[in-house]
Amino acid sequence: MLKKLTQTFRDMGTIKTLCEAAEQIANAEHQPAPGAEHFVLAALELPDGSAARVFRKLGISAGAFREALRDVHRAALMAAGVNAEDVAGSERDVPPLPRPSGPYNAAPSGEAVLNGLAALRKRGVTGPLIGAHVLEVVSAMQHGPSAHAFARLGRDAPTVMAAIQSEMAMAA
Amino acid sequence: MLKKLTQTFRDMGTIKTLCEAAEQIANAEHQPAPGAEHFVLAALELPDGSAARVFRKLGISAGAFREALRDVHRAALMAAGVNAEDVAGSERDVPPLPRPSGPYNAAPSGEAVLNGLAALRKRGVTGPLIGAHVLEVVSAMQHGPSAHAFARLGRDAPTVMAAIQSEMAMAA
Amino acid sequence: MNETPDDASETDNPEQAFASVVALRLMADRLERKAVAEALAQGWSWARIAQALGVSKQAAHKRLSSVTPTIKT
Amino acid sequence: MNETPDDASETDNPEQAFASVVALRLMADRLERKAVAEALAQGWSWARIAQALGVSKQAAHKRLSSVTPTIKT
Repeated sequence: MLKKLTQTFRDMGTIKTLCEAAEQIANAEHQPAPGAEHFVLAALELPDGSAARVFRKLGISAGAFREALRDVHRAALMAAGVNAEDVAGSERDVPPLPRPSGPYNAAPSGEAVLNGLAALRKRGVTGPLIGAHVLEVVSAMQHGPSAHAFARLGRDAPTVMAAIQSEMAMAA
Repeated sequence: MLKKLTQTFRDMGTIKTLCEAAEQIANAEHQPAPGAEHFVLAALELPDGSAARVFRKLGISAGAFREALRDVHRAALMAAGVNAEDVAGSERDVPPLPRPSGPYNAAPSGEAVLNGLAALRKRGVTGPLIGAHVLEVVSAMQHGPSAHAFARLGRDAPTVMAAIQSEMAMAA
Repeated sequence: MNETPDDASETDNPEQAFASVVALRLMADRLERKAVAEALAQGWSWARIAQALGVSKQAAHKRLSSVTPTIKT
Repeated sequence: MNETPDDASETDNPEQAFASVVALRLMADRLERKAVAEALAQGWSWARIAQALGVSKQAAHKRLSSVTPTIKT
């Protein structure tokens, strides 16, 4: 019981770090609430280092993933018929969002990440919450910016999942 | 008292006709809630004929105003960098909105029209509610699609207001 | 006292910029209904549609459940 | 089992179409904040900003009141 409680407390600290980082990353992209892709970038910064190791296994960097997310956004605008100049212009000199206040608010895909992390425990995953868990939950999402960014970087879902499983096996 | 009540009842019928027409017109443009511009188009169909007479004085038709609204939308997209082909494509084969149900719901600019009509009574305007009143309220709005559509048709706000006042004087 | 919407560069003309914002949102709403019709025709579930739109399944269903699948001709 | 987003025409590819919808909305949000900053710099009231955006003054203020006027350089 004490062990479970300690576990929960340790996870709470990790979750808090993760959520706050995801929010900051989303805000920097002018999105008020973090989505799954911002949780991926936040997971890469967690001190346990497991998400960063998965990315190294995949041969991609956090910066490349971040840039791929931007490219996905730009490509989606251009597919809708917006010319490149106006796409670029829309990203320049955007007034920053206010510092978050009030209750924590994730975008629906971000909420899905948090629910997915809670579900890992129910599926019997033990040990502390680590960044690779976040990648595991997000890589199971078929749609959304993260799937597009991985695809854009030439890493399909099975490849990403294999790298995550390999890291998990090493950690266990 | 009876007269005032009759007046209110008669207005209620006009308001109902106006609101339902505005909603249908908005829905046909794939907008769930009618804005001020849809109330203008609805006013032109009211049986009192006053709004239609204002448009004749201005030398414009309901069809021309409707087309000007579409042109305003298209020009705004093109100003944002969307190419003409994708602008046109976005209007084709859009699945229709469902038949409205539940409480009546106007867009904020449509609500402003309804509030403006109520305010006319407070300002001492008597007689039945007529289509020209709708034009009067909307033409006082500096911004929004209606102002842009009138400008696009080469009718500036003072010109529109003068035509409305002239119709009002004839009706009084 | 209306300003004409087309008389200045986009960045300096809030009138034009606001009109573009409104128009982009309407365009997005229309494309969304078209995409849902096509997705349903291809057998997508509402859970997939919601995930692709980054909204909750409830929100997607509430806003878009009136859309029927595109009929292929 | 992800489909690649760019492998079919826009109309037949819901994946791409949904991504465009999401991107257009984000673009609109960004342009909106830029336009508000410029409008405030030009002395627009919140009532005018709300009218130009077709939203209520309360909604405009709630969503956008953190924007400060563009500083002219």
